[in-house]
Amino acid sequence: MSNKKLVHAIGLCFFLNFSNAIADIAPETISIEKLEPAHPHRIYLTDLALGHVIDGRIHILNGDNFRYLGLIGTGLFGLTALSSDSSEMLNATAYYSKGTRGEKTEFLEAYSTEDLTLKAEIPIPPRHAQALPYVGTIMPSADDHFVYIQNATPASSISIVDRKNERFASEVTTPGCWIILPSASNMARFSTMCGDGTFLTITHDQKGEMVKQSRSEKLFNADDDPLFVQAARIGDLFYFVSYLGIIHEINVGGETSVLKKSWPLGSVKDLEGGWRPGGYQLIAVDKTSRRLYVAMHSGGKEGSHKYPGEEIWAVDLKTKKVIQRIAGANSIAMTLTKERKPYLYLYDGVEAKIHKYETIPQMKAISVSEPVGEFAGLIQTH
Amino acid sequence: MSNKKLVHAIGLCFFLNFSNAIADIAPETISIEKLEPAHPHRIYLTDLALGHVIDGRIHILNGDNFRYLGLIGTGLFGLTALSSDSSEMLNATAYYSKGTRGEKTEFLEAYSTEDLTLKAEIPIPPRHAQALPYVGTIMPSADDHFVYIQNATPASSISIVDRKNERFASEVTTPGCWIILPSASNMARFSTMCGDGTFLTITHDQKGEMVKQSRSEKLFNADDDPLFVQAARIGDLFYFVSYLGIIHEINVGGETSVLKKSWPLGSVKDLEGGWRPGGYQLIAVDKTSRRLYVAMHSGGKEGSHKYPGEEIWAVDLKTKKVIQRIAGANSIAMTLTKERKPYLYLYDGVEAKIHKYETIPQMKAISVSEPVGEFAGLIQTH
Amino acid sequence: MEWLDNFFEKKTRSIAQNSSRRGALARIAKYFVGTAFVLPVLPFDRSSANAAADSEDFDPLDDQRCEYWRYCALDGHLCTCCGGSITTCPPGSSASTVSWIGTCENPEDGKHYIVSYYDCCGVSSCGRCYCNENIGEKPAYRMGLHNDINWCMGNESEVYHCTVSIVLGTASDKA
Amino acid sequence: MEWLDNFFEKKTRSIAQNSSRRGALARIAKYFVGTAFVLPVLPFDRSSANAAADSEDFDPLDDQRCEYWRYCALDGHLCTCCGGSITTCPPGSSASTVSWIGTCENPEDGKHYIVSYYDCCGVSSCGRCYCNENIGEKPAYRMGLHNDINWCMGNESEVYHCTVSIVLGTASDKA
Repeated sequence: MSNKKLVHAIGLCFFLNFSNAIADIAPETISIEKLEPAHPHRIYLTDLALGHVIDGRIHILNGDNFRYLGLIGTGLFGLTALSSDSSEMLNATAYYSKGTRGEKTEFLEAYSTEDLTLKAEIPIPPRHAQALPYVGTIMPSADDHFVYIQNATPASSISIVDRKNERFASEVTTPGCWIILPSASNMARFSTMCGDGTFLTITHDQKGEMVKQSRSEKLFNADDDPLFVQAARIGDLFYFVSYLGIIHEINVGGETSVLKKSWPLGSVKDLEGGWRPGGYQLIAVDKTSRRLYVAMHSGGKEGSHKYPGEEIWAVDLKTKKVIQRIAGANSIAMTLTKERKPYLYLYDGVEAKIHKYETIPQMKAISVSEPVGEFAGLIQTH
Repeated sequence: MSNKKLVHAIGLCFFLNFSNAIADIAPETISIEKLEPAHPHRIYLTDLALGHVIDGRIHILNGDNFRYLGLIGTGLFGLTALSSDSSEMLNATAYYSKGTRGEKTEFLEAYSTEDLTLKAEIPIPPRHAQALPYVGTIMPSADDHFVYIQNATPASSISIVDRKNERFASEVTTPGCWIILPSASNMARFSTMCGDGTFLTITHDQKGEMVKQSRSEKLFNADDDPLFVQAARIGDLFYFVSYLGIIHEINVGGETSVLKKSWPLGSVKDLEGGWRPGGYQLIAVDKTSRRLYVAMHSGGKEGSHKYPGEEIWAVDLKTKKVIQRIAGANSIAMTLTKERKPYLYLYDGVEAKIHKYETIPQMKAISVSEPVGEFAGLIQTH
Repeated sequence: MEWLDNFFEKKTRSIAQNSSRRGALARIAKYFVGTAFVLPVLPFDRSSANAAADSEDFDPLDDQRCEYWRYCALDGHLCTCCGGSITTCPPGSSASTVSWIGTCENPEDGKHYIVSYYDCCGVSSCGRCYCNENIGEKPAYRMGLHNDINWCMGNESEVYHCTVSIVLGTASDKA
Repeated sequence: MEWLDNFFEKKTRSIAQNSSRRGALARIAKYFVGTAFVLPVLPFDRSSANAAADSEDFDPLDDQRCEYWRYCALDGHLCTCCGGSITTCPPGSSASTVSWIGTCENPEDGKHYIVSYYDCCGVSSCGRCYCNENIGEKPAYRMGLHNDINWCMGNESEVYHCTVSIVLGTASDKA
C-alpha cells in the first residue's frame, strides 16, 4: 500500500507543478489478468453461500497481503478439495438446468490453480453429499490418480472417480459411515468412520473397483463422546478430537484402522472453565514440529460443539501437553501452510475475516484481512 | 404482535400455575402453507441479487404488517411484471444448464399469485434484456392476451408472446428505442421511446404479428434533457419526467404517440436548491385524485439522476402545482396501490426497507418494514 | 487407560446434568444468536439487527428467533421468516421426504419433545433468519441427528429453501 | 411554449458548467459512496466498512473505491476488488464483446477521457465493491451510454462478474 501511495503522491506532485507537461493516457486495451504464481500462502476459502445456495464459490486470496485473486463457482453444495499436488481445485457439485428446477446433473470438476479455468468435468452419480464443505467429503488419493467423493441419499456411499482417465469408476456403499480418510502409504485405500465406533477400510484396484473391505474394532463411542469427523493428518496417522476433548491418534494405513493412542486435550487445570473443542475445521497438525492445533471454547456444554474458537491451543504430540494457548479470533476453520515453519490461517466465523498466525517458535497473530465470504467454512492453502 | 404476546403470556401463566395440568403437544405433521388471499396491499419486490446474479428473486410481503409471504425465483436478470389482472407474476428470464455455463435457455414464466406455483413456461428468443427490472421492460397487454418483452443484444427488439395460447408469436425490431408502453384502448398496440426523441408505435394483429408501425414527431430531447423511461400511466396517457424535471404527458393510444402537455415539475421557488427527479421507479400517478408523485433530490447535477428520493413531491395534474412535499426515505422505487384512496409504497435504497404512506387527503408516513432484499429496485402491489 | 474411563465418567455425568435437568426457562439465555432478516448471515454472526445476544429481553416464544425452544438443533433458515410457519413450508415450496431429529425442552411445560426438522425445497434459498443450534447434534455417521447437510436430498428439486420443526411426541426417556 | 425554452436554456447552461468546468479534484467529494468488500450492497448503501461518505480523507487514486476518477459512469462490481485490475478481467473470466462509454475527468491532468466500460463474464458474480456512478449516463434508448444493463449480453456465458474501465482517448471536445 505504501508503495502505491508513494507513486500516487509523485503523480500528484507532477500534476500540481507541471500539469501541462503530462502526456495524455494512451489508449488502452482490455485483457485477462494472469493469476499471480501460486505460493504456500495462497488461500482457497470455500463459501457455500447458503442464502443463494445454487451459487456457491471459492474465494482465492493472497494470504500475505490478502489481495483477492479470483473466484471459482461451485454450484449447489459443492464439495471442494485441492488435489494432492495443489495443481487442481476439485469440486463435486450439482446443477439444475433451470436454476432451481429442471434436470439435475452432477460433475466432478477440476479447475487449474494456475489460471482458474476448467480442465476436466467428469459426470458422477447424482448423489454427492449436499453437505457443508467439510474436509474429507471429497479427497484425492495421494498420487492424484483417484478422487473419492462422499455421497448421501441420505444412505451413505462413496464414489471413486478415476481422475487420471477422466471417468467415474465405481461406487462403494458405506452404510452408517461418513468421511473419507485416504491412506498415504497405499494409494488405493481409504477408511471411513462409522456410527458404531468402528472404522471401515476400503481397498480398491487400479480400475477403481473395490477388492477388499474390512472393519476395525470399536475405536470410539458415538453415543457418549462423538469424534469430530474433521481430522488432521501426518501420513497414515489421523488425529481426531472428540466433543469432550479426547485426542485420538488413528492409523489408517493398514487393512484395518487402529487406534494408536488417545489422551485428553489438556490437563485438568487447562480444562478448568469447561474448555472444549468447537467449530467446523477445528484441528490442524504440523508434521515437522509435531504440534497439534485445536480451536477451543470455554463453558462447553451439550450443543456447543460448533462454537467458534475462543482460543487456539497448541499440543505437543510428543509430551501430550498443551504448550500454548492464544486468542482464537472466533475461528470456525483453520489450516496450516505446507511449509517447514508453517503459518496458521483461520477464518473468523463472526466477522468473516481471515487471520494469519506464525506458529514457530510459537503462535503469534500477524495480520488480518478485510471481511470476505458470506457463509464460508473451509480454508485451504496451496 | 400484541395479540401474539398476549397469547404467550396466557400460556406462561398456565405453565407457572398449573404446569402439571398441561397436555403434551400432540404429534404434528408437515404441510405447505396456503398463501393468504391477495389484497391491494400485497407487495411484490423484485430483487436482482447482483452479487448472485443467477439467483434473482421476488419477495412477496403483506404491506400492512410487512409479514414475508414467500418468494419466486427469477433466474438471471429476470424481467418481472404482474399481469393486468394481477392473477399472474410474469418473469422473462434465462438459465444456464450448469449454473454459470453450459446451454442457455430463456422462458417467459407465469407464476400464480394465488399459490406461487408455476402455471406456464413459454420458450422465448434468447435475448431478453438483461437489464435492471424497470417497469416497461416486460408488459402485459391490457387484456392479458399478449406479453411484450424487451430484448437487447445490445440491438433492441421486442418479443411478442401470446400468453393465452402459450406460444412465442413474433419479434419486432426497434433499433435505438427502448421500453414498452402498451395502449390501454387498443389491446394490440404499444409504443416505445427512441433515442432521437421520437416514439415508435407498433400495432399487431390477433396472431401477434406486426401490421403497422409509425413514428411520432420528436417529443423530447435525449441530448439536452433525457426522459426517464419509467413512466406513470392513466389509460393511454403516460406521464414522463425528464432528468431536469420537465413533466411530459404523452398519449400512446393512437397510431402515433402525441405529446399533450409539458411543464416543469415545480415552481422556480420549489426548485430552489437544485431539486431534480431521481431513482429508478421514481414516478407514480393516482387516476382518481389526478395527483402525480415524484421522488426528488436537492443539489441535482450531472450524474445525480439515480440518487434516492430525499423528498416525494405530489403534483396536482389539474393545477400543475406541487401541492405537497414530504421526506422521501431514500426512495429508489415507489408504487401506488390500486385503490380509490391509494397508499404509496416506496423502497428505501439505502436501508432496504419498505415504507407505507397514506396519500389521501395528503401524504403521511404510516409504517416501515424490517430490511428486505439485497439489490431490489422494483416494487409492485397486487 | 484408566484415566480415560475416569475422565469420561466425570464428563458424561456433567453433560447429563446439563442437558436433562435444566430448569424450564434455562435455555432462553443462549450463548449464540444468529437471527437476521435480510443480509446473508455468517455462521456465527451475532451482529444482526434482531440479535439480542446474551440478553434475556426477548420473547421466548417468538418463533422468528433462533432461541425459540423447538429450534434447539436447527441449522438453517427459519420458515417462519420465509412465508411458512413452524410446521408449514412456504407457498410454492415442497417438504423434504427425509429429516433429522432433535430433542428440545419446551419452556411452557418443562417437557422434552422429539422434534423432526424438515427442509423445504425447490425454491431459491430464502436467506432470512439463519439459525445454528446444535443440542444433541452429531456428526454425519449418525445421519439422523446431523444438521450440516441438505435434507432436500432426494426431492425432485433439491434446492434448499428453509427449515420447519415438527413435534413427533415427548421424549419420555428424558422426562 | 416559451417558458420551456427559457427553462431549458437556463438549466442546460448550468449543467454544462457543472460538468465540464469542474476543478481538477472537484469530483473527489462525492455524494454517494457505494464501496463494500463483502456483503451484498444495496444500490445506495453508504454504510459499508470502507465508505468514507462525504469525507475527503481517502486516496483519490485508490482504484478499489467508487470515487476513483475512471469510474464516473460505472455501475457494477469493480474488477480491482475481484482479482482483476482497472483494465483486466479476473482470471477465469472473459471480457464482454460490447461496452458502454463514459467521459471522466482525470484529476491528475485535468483532462477528460473517454472511458469504455467492459463487463467481465462467465464466472459467478463477484459481489465485491459495488459502485453506482452515473456521469453522462442516459436511458437505454441511448444504449451506448447506458449502464443499467448487463454488457455480458452476447458472450458465450452472459453471467456478470465485474466491470473494468478502459481509456479510449481524450474527449477533445470537452477539454
